[in-house]
Amino acid sequence: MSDNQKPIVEEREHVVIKFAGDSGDGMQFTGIRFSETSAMMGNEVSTFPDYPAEIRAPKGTVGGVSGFQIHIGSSDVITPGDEADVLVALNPAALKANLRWVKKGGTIIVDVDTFTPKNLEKAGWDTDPLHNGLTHEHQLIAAPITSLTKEAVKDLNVDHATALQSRNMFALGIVYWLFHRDLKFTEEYLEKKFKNKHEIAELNRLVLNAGYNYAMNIQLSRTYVIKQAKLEPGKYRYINGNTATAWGLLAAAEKAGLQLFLGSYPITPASEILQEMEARRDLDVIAFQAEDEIAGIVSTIGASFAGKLAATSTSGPGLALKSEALNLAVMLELPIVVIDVQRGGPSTGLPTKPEQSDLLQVLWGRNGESPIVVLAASTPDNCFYYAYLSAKIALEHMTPVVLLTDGYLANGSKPWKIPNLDTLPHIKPNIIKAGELKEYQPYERIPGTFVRRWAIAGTPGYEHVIGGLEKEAVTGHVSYDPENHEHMVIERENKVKEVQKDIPLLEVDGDSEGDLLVIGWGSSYGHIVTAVHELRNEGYKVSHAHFHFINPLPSNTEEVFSKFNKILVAEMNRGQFFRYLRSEYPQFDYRKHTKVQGIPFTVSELKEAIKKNLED
Amino acid sequence: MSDNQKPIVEEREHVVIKFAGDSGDGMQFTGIRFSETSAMMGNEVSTFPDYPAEIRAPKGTVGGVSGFQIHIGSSDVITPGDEADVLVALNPAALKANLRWVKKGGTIIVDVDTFTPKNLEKAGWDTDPLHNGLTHEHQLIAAPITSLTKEAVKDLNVDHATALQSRNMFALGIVYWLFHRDLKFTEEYLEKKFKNKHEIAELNRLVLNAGYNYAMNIQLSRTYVIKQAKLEPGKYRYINGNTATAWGLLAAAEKAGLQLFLGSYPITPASEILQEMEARRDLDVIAFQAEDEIAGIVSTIGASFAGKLAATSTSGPGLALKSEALNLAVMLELPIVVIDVQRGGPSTGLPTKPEQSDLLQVLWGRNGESPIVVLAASTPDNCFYYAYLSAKIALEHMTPVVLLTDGYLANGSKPWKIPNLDTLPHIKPNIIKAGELKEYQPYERIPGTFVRRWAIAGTPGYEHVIGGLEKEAVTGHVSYDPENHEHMVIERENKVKEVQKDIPLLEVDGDSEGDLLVIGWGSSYGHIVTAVHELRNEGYKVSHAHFHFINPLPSNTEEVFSKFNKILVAEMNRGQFFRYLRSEYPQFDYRKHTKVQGIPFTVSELKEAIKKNLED
Amino acid sequence: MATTSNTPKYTFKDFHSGQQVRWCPGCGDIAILRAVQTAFAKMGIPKEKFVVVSGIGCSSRFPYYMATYGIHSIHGRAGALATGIKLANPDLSVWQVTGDGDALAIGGNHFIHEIRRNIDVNILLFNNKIYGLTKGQYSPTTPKGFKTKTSPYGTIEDPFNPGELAIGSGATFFARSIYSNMNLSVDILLEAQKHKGTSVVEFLQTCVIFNKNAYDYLTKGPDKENNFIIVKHGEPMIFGKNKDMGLILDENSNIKVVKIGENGITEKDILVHDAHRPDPILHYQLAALQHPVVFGVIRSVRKETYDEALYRQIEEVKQASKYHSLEELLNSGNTWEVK
Amino acid sequence: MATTSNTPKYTFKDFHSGQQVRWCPGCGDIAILRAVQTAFAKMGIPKEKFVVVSGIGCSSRFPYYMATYGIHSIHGRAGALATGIKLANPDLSVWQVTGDGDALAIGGNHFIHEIRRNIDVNILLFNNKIYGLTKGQYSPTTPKGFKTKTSPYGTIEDPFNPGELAIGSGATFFARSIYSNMNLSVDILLEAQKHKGTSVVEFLQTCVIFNKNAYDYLTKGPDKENNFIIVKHGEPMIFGKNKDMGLILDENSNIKVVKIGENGITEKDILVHDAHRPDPILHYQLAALQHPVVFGVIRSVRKETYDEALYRQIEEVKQASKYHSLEELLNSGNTWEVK
Ligand SMILES: Cc1ncc(C[n+]2csc(CCOP(=O)(O)OP(=O)(O)O)c2C)c(N)n1
Ligand SMILES: Cc1ncc(C[n+]2csc(CCOP(=O)(O)OP(=O)(O)O)c2C)c(N)n1
Ligand code: SF4
Ligand code: SF4
Ligand SMILES: [Mg+2]
Ligand SMILES: [Mg+2]
Repeated sequence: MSDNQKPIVEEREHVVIKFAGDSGDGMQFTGIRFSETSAMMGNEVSTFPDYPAEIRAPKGTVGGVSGFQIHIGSSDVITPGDEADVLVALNPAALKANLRWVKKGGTIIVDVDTFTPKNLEKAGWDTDPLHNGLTHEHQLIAAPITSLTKEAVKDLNVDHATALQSRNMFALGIVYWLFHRDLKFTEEYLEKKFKNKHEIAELNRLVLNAGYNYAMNIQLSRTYVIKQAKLEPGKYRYINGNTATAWGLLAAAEKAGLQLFLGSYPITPASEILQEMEARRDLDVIAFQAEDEIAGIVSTIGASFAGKLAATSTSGPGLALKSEALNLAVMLELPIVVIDVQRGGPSTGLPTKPEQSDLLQVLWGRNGESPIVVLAASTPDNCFYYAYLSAKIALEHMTPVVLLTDGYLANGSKPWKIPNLDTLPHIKPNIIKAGELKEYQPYERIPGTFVRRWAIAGTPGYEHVIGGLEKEAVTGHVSYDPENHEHMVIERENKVKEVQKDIPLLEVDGDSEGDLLVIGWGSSYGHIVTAVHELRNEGYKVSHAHFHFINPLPSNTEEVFSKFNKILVAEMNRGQFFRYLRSEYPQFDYRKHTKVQGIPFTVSELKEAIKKNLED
Repeated sequence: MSDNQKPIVEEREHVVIKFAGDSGDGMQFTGIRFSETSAMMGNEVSTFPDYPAEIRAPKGTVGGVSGFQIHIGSSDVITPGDEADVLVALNPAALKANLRWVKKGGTIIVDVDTFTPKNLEKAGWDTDPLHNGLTHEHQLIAAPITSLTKEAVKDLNVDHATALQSRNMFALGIVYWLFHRDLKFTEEYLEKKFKNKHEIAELNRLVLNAGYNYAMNIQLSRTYVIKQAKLEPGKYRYINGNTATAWGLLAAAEKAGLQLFLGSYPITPASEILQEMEARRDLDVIAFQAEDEIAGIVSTIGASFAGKLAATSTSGPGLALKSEALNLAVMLELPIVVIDVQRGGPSTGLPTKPEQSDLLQVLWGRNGESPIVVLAASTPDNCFYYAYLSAKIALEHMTPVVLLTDGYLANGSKPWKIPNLDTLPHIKPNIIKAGELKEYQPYERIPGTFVRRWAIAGTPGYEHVIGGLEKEAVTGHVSYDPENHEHMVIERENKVKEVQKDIPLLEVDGDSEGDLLVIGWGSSYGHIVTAVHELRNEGYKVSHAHFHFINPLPSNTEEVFSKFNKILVAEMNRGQFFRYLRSEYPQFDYRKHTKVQGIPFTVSELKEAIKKNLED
Repeated sequence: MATTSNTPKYTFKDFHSGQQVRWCPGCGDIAILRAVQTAFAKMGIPKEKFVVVSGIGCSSRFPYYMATYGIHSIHGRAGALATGIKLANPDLSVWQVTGDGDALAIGGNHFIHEIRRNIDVNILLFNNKIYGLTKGQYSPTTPKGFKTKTSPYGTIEDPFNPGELAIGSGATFFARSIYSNMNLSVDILLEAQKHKGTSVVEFLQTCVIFNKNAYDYLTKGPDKENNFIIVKHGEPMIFGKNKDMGLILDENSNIKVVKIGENGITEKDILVHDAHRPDPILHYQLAALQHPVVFGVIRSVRKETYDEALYRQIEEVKQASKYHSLEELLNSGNTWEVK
Repeated sequence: MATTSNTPKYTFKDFHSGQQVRWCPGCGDIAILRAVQTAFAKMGIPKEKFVVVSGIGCSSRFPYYMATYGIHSIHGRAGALATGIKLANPDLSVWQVTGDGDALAIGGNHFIHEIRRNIDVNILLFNNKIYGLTKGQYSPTTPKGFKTKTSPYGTIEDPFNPGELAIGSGATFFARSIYSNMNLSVDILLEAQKHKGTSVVEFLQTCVIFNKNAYDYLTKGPDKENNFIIVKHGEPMIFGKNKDMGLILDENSNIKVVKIGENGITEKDILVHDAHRPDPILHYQLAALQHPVVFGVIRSVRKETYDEALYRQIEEVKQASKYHSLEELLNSGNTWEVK
């Protein structure tokens, strides 16, 4: 650190910051404050929290570290970033867990007070890293955060423990100074949040400012400014994937003129969807916490029969349990939406980590020929849109629809331009009103779409019984007739195929022909886009197409593929979409890049993989 | 019918006979007697029963008809046959239901007493078929079976209803005469079966002889002799697929030196496996009827942990329910055998009808990357062998194995040469005995096979805990480490791949290269073999390969395929194996012939399909 | 649910679906079907408001024969289905038909939770003590020692008593009838409909094929009336072919059968049935009684139902809420303008 | 299972697995772990005979901390797993650790069937009245009106009482303890082990994060001893910080709290606890009691277990059987020779 010198102000397009500390240190809270301030100051932002699997993992150990990563920039911020420019580590364990992810030359802020021999041992450091070369590669800010925090609040009447709980605010203050951020947004937030606990608000405010002032005083060698992003004008808010999913369903219910029903059982990382829906009694939502996943989906089927927009939410193990009943919905041809927030498998696997390994289960994990519609969201905010579309397709095509998201989307958040509900596509559920028809035939299909009509229980004149046995075409009576069975199997298949007409074409990002097309689906979107853009900037010829519609596939898929020599499918599993595509269009030269580590791709590994495939 | 003339005695290689009547008419019993007599007289036999879906479907209606079809011949009897040479129809409904399946020129035997206007109406005949051209195309034997049966037993002291219950014996007598069969086997059987009900034995014997004599007296224009088959010498018995499956597991337990455990829940068409196991308390089997399918498989996992050869049996909907727990077994790497007796889907579908549509569910219907071993039996009797092999692979490779059969195999039966247990391959479960190792590491793998060792609960010194969370390699401790996860995912995959070394190569029936290779798996075996043989006899160049090992595929699969221009996959679904093969080896020109009607292929439709594919 | 005054007048025939009944001749299900159709006709509820759901089993074919809305679903799940329908539209009259296997084996969990939550659904449990549809395996109500297809040497487990299980799960209504008593069945069905909350009605139902003698002691022979009692709220618990037997509580609080006129016992000593007492102990004992078997409405107490509470809470929350539209929700919290 | 005389002498430390305990500091699970380890050490059973299984939940991490055989399985299925292990090898001492969500929400069906069958397994139900692991949603034992992550306006359903549900399912053993009472817990665990048949032990367990005040009335404050009673077989049911309160049955056969010395009540009037009486009524009432909460072994009656019956039947059938080997079976029935 050089004295008596104005710091260099680096102008940057992108910066990645990671806050890390013990689970109890408030890192999530800190991270969200920083993200909000940045968004409000006009940056693009993408974030990702990273919790330990235990509720309260042992303090001071690497297993107990909780982190929050934020990527801010002026454009193209679609991933939370690979490596951090700035790491805040509130104890030795946090440093241990995250050091390998800090860029060479990046800034590391530590609470030097916590680097006691005992803590170093708990964290698994053999020697004190602060005295051991860290400063050669990084800008180290070894701040006595604990003691300065105590100092800052000594005039307030708060106990020791409470005072120390605001250490995160000190760190945040340092970072705000480092990035030329305005404190006002956070101060306003604190005031609102603690409006009945004035003392706490004041405490946090004092410590925040102490951190800020500290940073100003120690005369850092380098600070950063990030240009404002060119965001579409409008009103923005933060949203994470689970909330966006829930709200997408709310929007669909409103646009379809139906009440929303959700029948679910809690499971990580999908629980927040149920939680949000339970809270939405204020908007007339019927949310039902069932005794298990089976009751979750079966009650959903019941609600659909009774005329609701009915949905259920879960993760992989829960989806496995729901398969028998999902198949019933296929047979009944009732509209339901199933949200699968994927996590690491098999079995209980890595319950808090993202993975894309439920794809084949969703496509084919049911007895018999059981076609359903499958969609996949790709960013936290577009969960809103794809949840909305899932509901639209279910209601208009009388079919179950599964929407795939994952733990990465569910917990990640993005600034989101609040949509105007009027601009969303119309939803016309296929309901048949009392009196419209002389005679109702439950399995009569509308020509051209294969869709049957929905006579809601309670409608006079359309009394009818449906069930899981094979049904005679048109009448829906039980039928064991061989030809009828085959006919119905094909009609159910055709009905799902027809959905193709309602979904957008596959778009190519980059040249629409060339040597290599990178294919992705789901949450890897941001990483792939970034990798491909960077490579194109570096002069490589590579394009990208991202699938949001898994079944049916967009109608131009084959045509798009045919313009490329090689197709590289990148996914966070062992090649499930790769297998599916190859079974659909075997004629192309597919390659795969896979990763099953419970963590997202990094941009750099993707770039490597792409370059390698361009070469051979 | 020509008078005063000896009947023509037709010498035949093959004849197909179908017995049909009301559910209560004893058609299954009759069919089995005829089959047994034929087998004992030296013919090859293949049979298939065909029940109504209801327990007691309404009498006299087409829905209530119960049938039993038998194919006898001197060689190559591997299907129950497409069309019948002889149909026995005990009432108008039975005729109505089966007439379309009788060969032109075949013989039809009816109980003319039942052709009353009321019965004709119930059966849905507009006019009486007996007076309506039936004799132009067929040899009609319009026997007054009801009245002659009454007449035959009038000296016995039995009531009307009991007397009429033996009408089936009258019909059987006619057929015995028609085929030059010996009555003695059936008479002996009756004596043994009714040894405490002498009256009933006598009743049946009288009626059987009355039918036989009746046929002799009416001087039929044509009778049949079938040459003796050239069966391998040995001791034979009848066996159906479900019994064979159960016994295959019994044999495996014996050869592995382990007790057998079965945890199941009844479901059509798999219930008989559980029933057989419950009866086998006499052979030390622990059979447990659980409260549902989930408890069925989970108790099986428990029994495996406690050191049993543990299995569970079910059908498609039950398999769907088991998927979450099957995935646990994948993660625990414990040996279990899962029997899936497939039936028509989706959902409850066609519960009594065969279909091959659980293939993809079995391969991929679980969350996460969850590889398991999958086998498929192809004839009622080889269910024994494949059940045996399933257990062997499970025990030796520490993996769940799913054996696919279906309703057609389960209920169909074949004469079966009783195996000498000594000649079955050895089974060496991977158990580690007390004292063998200093320290037991549950997830240490044996080099070369990736198999972990099995320390059975109760063994001193190897206490350990396993679970559904991802585990650290070697130690098995819970691990959230990214690289470890990927490592374990790949090790589980490799372990299953290694099974390939223990399974036989794919064999080609016919030339090992050529224009067209027909591919099948499971119960379509007999029909495909027959179709391909007939075509080859007719001069077509076509070969056949049948898969009994679905995952992993035999190691020479790609090589075998590469010798043919076209590959026709025939299966009773919408192309699931086709999809799987294409996703594995996309380079070949696959075609498909599918049927989803809840009934097997016919040889003639297969021949059509093959010829068509040979042409284009 | 609404019973409007201008509901058409029905007879049981109005509830025939026209589908051919596929149960075995003599099956108890047939008689219960008639009882249900008869009762439905008397309820004053418009036909389209009835929803009849079931799982899988012989008994679960029931919805096909009813000219109402209905779903024949999957094995064991009727309870969850009924729950979803009732919560989605409390104005519907929801009837769940289920067998002893469907409700108590695979469906046991939904059964106890539905009862605990007190969902306003009517559960008709057809107890033939066997799996009929799959051709004769034992069920969770099969008596210990009974030989069936899956217990060729006799079962080795004691059965559930559905009444005990239901009350142990918090049942507000439990009644028992038998297929052979049409009047009793109709009366109980009408009571079940009137009861707000989960009504559990156990029907003893004969399976003539796989368990045909199960209920002979209740339906055949000169002494059959000594083997059961029909209880009525407010009336003394007297029974027997001579109406001279009664129930009392002994010194250990156990139910005891006594003879009126013997040992100084008079009618006054006989327990009077109180179906409405909130504490369930005596109802539990009556439901558990093996001899005599107790028929009639054993327990019927009023408690807020889940569906009532749900809609009450939705209303309360809406009143108190900050947001009154989705738009307001979307725009709530921290937002900012980009220009 | 065999308790051999030359079993090593253990201390609770012998049952430490060495894995780091990952529950929150102060979590009730930690105390129960210690109680279980202490009790195991006293049972005289060789270590390798213990199998500890669980489902999923905070409590279900239990097996990892035990130096025995064990499986941490999937959510709700511990009961079926324990059943399979015990049937496969009755010589093992099988312990099932399960939460209120694991046992009574998703696992409800296995729970009631395991109890009905009387499998000789020890079920330790850790009741914190919340889903801990998934961070604070309500469970089937959460009191009505309680606010949680999934009931932001308060739940609208009455909870199960695990004791009532267990006894309604036919339980032969039910006991209750609380995490904070180590001696009581150890005593009950020893009793559970001795009991042949399903032993259901409900542990009131505090979740310091999501439901921290649930049991304050039983563990804190000067009057806490007025809020619970510890019953012992053969002893009068007396409790209270002054040992002057007792339980009697009132004229309606309901349990009533009385004060000794008031209204002429003496110690003699107080009910004496009989854990072994076969009929479950009084046990049911004790288990159901809200005030005082009843701790101790409430019910313990001997009945043939499923595993005993299974092995008994296997022996009987083997004795009587026509076949004594697989070979004989294969060659039974109609066979014929082809030459
Ligand atoms: C998931 C699943 N498991 C098993 C079955 C097979 N099955 C159908 S009905 C039934 C039991 C029927 O018994 P119950 O509910 O008592 O009805 P009943 O036929 O006696 O009226 C079983 C085991 C099934 N259809 N689905
Ligand atoms: C099939 C399935 N559904 C849901 C979950 C999510 N889940 C894990 S534990 C749990 C509840 C835990 O509650 P409880 O059994 O009371 O245990 P506690 O954490 O309170 O000890 C839930 C819902 C899961 N892991 N698997
Ligand atoms: S099998 Fe039994 S329950 Fe089923 S329809 Fe026949 S008599 Fe009724
Ligand atoms: S969350 Fe609750 S139950 Fe789970 S470990 Fe923490 S205190 Fe215990
Ligand atoms: Mg039944
Ligand atoms: Mg809990």
